[in-house]
Amino acid sequence: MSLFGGWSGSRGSFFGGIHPPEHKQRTAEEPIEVVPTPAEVRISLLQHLGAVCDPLIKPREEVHLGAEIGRSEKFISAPVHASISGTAMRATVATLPNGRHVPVIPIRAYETQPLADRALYDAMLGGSWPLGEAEQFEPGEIVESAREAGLVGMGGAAFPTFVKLMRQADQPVDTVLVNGCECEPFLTADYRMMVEAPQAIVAGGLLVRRALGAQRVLLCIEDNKPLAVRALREQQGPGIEVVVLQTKYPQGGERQLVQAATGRVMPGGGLPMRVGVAVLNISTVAALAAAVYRGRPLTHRVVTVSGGGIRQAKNLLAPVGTSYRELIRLCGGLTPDAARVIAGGPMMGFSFAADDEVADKIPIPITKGTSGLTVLTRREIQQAEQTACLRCGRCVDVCPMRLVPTRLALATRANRVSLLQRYHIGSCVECGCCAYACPASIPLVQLIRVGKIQFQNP
Amino acid sequence: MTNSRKIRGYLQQAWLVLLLAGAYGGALAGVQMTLAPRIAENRRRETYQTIPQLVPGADRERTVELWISDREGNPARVYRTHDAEGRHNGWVLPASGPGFADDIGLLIGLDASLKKLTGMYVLDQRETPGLGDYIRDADFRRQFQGHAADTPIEAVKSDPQEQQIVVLSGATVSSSSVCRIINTAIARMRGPLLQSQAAASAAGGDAREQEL
Amino acid sequence: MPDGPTASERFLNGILPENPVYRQLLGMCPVLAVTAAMLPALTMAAATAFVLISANVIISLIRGQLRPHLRILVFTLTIATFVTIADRFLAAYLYEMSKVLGPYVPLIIVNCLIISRCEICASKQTVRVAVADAVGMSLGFTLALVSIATVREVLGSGTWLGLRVLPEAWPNWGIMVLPPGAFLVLGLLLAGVEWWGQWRAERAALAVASVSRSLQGQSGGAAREEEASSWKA
Amino acid sequence: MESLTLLVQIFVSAAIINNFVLHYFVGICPFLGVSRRVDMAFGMGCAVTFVISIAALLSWTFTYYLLRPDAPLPAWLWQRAGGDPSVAIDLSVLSYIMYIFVIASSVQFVEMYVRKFAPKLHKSFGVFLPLITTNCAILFACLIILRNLQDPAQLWGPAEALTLALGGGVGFTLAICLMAGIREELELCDVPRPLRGAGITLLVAGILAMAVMGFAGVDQNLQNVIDAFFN
Amino acid sequence: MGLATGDLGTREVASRSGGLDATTRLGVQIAPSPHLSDTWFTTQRLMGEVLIALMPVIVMAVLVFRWNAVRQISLCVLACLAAEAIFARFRGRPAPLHDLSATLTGLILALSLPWSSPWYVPVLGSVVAIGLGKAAFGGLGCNLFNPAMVGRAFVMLAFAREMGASAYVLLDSELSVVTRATPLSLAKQFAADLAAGRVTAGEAQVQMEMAESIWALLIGQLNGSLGETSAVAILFGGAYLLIRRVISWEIPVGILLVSFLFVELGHVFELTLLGPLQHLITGSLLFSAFFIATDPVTSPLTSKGRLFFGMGIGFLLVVIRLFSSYPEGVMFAVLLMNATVPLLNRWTVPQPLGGPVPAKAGV
Repeated sequence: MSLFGGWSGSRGSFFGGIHPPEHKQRTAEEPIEVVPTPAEVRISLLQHLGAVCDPLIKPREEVHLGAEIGRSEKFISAPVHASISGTAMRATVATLPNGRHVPVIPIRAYETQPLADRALYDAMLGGSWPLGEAEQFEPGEIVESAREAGLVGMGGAAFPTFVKLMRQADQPVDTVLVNGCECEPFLTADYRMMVEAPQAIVAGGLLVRRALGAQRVLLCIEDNKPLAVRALREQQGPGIEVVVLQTKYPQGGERQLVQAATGRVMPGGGLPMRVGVAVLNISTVAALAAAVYRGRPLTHRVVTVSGGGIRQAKNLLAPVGTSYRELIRLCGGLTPDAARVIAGGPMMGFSFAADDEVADKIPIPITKGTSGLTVLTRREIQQAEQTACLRCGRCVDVCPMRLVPTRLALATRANRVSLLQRYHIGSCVECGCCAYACPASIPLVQLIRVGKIQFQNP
Repeated sequence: MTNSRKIRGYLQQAWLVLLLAGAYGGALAGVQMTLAPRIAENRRRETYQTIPQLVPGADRERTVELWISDREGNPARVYRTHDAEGRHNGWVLPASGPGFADDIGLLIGLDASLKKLTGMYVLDQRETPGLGDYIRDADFRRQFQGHAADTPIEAVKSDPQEQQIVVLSGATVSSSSVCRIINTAIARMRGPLLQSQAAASAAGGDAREQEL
Repeated sequence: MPDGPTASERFLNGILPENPVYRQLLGMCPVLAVTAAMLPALTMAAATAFVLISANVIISLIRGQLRPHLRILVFTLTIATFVTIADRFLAAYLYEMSKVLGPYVPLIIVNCLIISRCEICASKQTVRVAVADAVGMSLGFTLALVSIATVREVLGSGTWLGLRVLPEAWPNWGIMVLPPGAFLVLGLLLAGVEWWGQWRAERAALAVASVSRSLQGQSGGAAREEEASSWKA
Repeated sequence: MESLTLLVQIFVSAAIINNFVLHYFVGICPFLGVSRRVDMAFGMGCAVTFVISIAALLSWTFTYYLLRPDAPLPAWLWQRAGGDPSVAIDLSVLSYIMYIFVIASSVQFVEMYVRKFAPKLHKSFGVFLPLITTNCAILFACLIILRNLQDPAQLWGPAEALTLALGGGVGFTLAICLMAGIREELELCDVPRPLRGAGITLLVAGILAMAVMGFAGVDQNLQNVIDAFFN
Repeated sequence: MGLATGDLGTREVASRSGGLDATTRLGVQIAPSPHLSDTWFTTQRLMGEVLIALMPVIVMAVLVFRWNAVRQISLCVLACLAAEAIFARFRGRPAPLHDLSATLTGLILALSLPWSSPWYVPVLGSVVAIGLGKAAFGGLGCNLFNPAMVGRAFVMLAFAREMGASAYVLLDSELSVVTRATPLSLAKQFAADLAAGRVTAGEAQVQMEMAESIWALLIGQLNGSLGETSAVAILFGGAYLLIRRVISWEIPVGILLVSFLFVELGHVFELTLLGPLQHLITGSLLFSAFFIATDPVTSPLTSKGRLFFGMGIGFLLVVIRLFSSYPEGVMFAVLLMNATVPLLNRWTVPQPLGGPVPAKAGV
């Protein structure tokens, strides 16, 4: 925490940012545990940004692990696959933690599953991965595999991966960034992946490089994860190298990562492609390797269940569609002082009602983009009393997008749309740094979200 | 033809304005005629009232207003004072200049030979109430009496020497402004006044008669 | 025209309900500049009243002959003439006071109060109404000047109209006779008048509201509950 | 040199210490009315500075040659017409009427000129021009010039008149722009209801007036220093 | 890091209509992200840290001015707290006394007063500071002008005699420190002597140095407002604030740098007898640089803006010290620059990373 921290924008770091307590030690040493097949999974037909899939199966139809159960003809979409073997039920609607109502297909599990426990782990992540064979594939093949496997960004955004892998003649990509920063407190899912399956990640990275025709792959890791750095360094080869970045939230943010790792600055509102960069999460990259080399669609993912409100924090390899309730149950349930259940990390995740009454009626399923489940205790979410804005400028100092959050919040309160424009509301990524740092405990992110709505519908 | 119609059109439109302008002009002329002497008298009285204070022994009624060109050739008003017997005994110079808040207007009394300051009076001021406006006080004004008129006067905080006065506490600017105005005014008028005196005495006649 | 306010209404309006300073924010310049003490304030009020009444009378007399595009010209000419008369008069008979008031007497010419009364009232009404209006407005203006001057003189010098009202030990607040004091006092008095108006309006509204609230109380609660439940989904 | 330092003094005094708005209270109406947006305030300030300069030069000309007690033109005409040369002609009673017409016509003239030759400029501050006629700052500048021309002892030249006007205009612009910024800020604040609008504006003006009082004496000391430097 | 903003929208409207912290069911709360906050650093803590940093200054004030300092400080703090409570009552709100801001205002006001001012000066100053400086704008966070400086300027202009240079000096006092004029008044006087040609530059310089050695200025055995006697005490407090990151470095650096440069310039042209270093450690320059100008509420938001703000104060301060009739100009400079803060904020809106989002791209 240097005195001049606010000014730093050098390589390896970015402007602004905060240093929340990491809380990762609780699960960092917990090996990935395979979830026993749940009795029922509810697979959302919308796991990604883009169009909703149409169901491909009828109620009562029998499906097997990896069978395609939904797809869409729209371009920006990704098919969904059955994550367990069982009987499909009638589609219903579930509300995801982000508030979206989506159609889900419940699948009742068979007694016996083709893959479980260690076998499942080995099939998904274990074993050895071919590191030198990426060049054998045509770029188009890789893209097609990614599309068929239903790959989406697993860092949270859930953007269909194959779109990122397609070469654009006018915007060639020379650098692939594999994002292993995992800057959210508590979460260690990506960390465990890096420690346990570095080969899969490197193999996947090389596939991305092949698909995009890029020169190099940079595996970006924060300097608080030395084990992961070592594991990946052992696998690094020509065209693929590990880059160690400063530990700072939101190092894993796309714009911040691009700036920190390559020194390039993405233009406002533009994609990384504009500066010749592609950014993929390490889990996504590993899933790509599984799709290409082992023909496995994306059906399982690693989820960290942590926080002071969980009895036994764990890293779990869970089928997509497992309910959060199930995950909580597997981790020994909630402690009595659990106060907030959050899908994702505490900085950007969505809190939702996970108490027994609601969860029993409508179990909320995890999706491909769910990286963790954080349960915070009353003490952890404790906030100072909200006071008036002191204009101390801390939010300005920490904003990684160089905005003036307090202005945006005040303008929102006063409903002044012209000010929202002047202070560039459109650039806010809602990373939460400002609200974290605010000594007056003003819900800045919240107000800015409201401001965005005011701005769009003045 | 068209011209005359145009003129008639204008007249139709503007007769009221012209009429009013005429009426108002007349009214103002009347006001000016009636009140101008009175206003001039007010101004004169304001100055003349203080003359006995400024030049000891001066007779208010025998004071003469003169216009003399200053050092740079601009006309300036001065008062030549006489005692009860009609002997020339001093000069009064009106002067003004910037003070703390606004212009300060002063009257400066000098002896007949222009060697000594005999008094100072504040005509106009808008200095800080309770602070700078104490320049009007007799105590402050008395300090100026008796200083030589050929060297500048300055304001000091304490221990006044020759040609020095003590500033009002807390109102340095007002006090030094007064000094500055006095110095400037004397510097501007001393030469011309001495010249006119010399001319008058050379002519041997009564200066008063000449100037009138 | 007969529908407009009557002469007596206009007279009363000017004093408080449409007070030129507190309600219409007109003629602020002299209100701030000459209110360091009561005497100049009263003199200024009298001068303004003289100009306002005279101008209103003249404009009202010639209102039938006014051409729209020459209207403002006539107003300005009239006002400037009367201001000149007032200015000379003060210089002749109240010389000391005219020196204190300085440029603020001629500035009456551009006092928006006068031209707005000529425009709004005098150019459309009979002489009687115009005079009543002008007198009312003048009284309102005087009231404003006097109120501010009272505060400033009492706090700033411990006197009122030159008479000592506070004990000799009173430390004079010099700032009150300085420009900042003028702004602060007018600002606070303005807020006071505003607060009084709001308080009265609220009290009037309260009587109406208490009836309707007793009727609507229940349904309002139900609506809130409904709203809350709709978000639960 | 002396005249130049006098100009410096006049300018600094009019722009800051004896600021037209914050010290002499002239131009309060636009100060309260137009100071809601910074860009509008700046436009108004520019328009006032422009008009005040023109009006000052014009009224100086009229006053010097026509209206002051010893003005040359009326005396010359009077004598040409065969009047008694010992009778002093004093037209100063007409000064106020003259000024108000000078101001009104210079506003008209400026508006016509700007509309014709600088339409872009007209777009940005043309709307303020008609409002300026009743801005007392301009008449006030004319009156100050009159005061300094009535006393033959310190006759102002056109340069002094123009400097006063520019200083006054700059000071007005400064005050109104600061106030506009503050008022924009206050819209985001929870100002007590009775104070909203004119009340808080006046209080802020009071604080600003306190702040500029701290500069009292700067104009003269600056003048002294420059004088001393050149001597 | 991606966001489904459209979805957030409906939820946020929902939670907004039900208050910002939405629903609580069976002990599990739903609230918008982020779910963590820096609980160490709060408004109260911010003010508390400044209070801690003020301790050395207060101790020095009490050591030098004895019970005079105790009297001024307690009067100001009590009056500020009372005023805060009363004005909060006017608006029917609970008095926010525990946020310590009123206490801080009272302390800073007290430390900027001369030791001799009669009781009504601190009391009226406090009431004006809280009433006009803070409550009129809508309370803490809305005050555009530094409340303590508003109060100080008000009493300065209201009671010119009780606050002027003569208020600092009492020749036959038991406190030896108050028998001499304040360093800045002395400097003005010597400068006048020099300008009048009564002394040569060298003599004046010697006189000045005799009167106030740099050592005395640093340690603080000399006359002045309560809080400005010891430069070392202020530097300690300032360093504490900087290290704890309570204040940003831009404002003190801006003030000190610019005033140093301009005083040096003035010194070269013999406008002032004190050298730049002496100017920095006399009067309330240091105190304002660390404690007054850095008030977060009344200084700009962005770091560029803060730098300009500091530089502006430094410049105006030197102008007032060298040219105006006041020996010290901190409060006027601070108030004037406070007025420019909205404009500075407007002009220093930073460009977002990578430039603003083009209008077509949407939010």
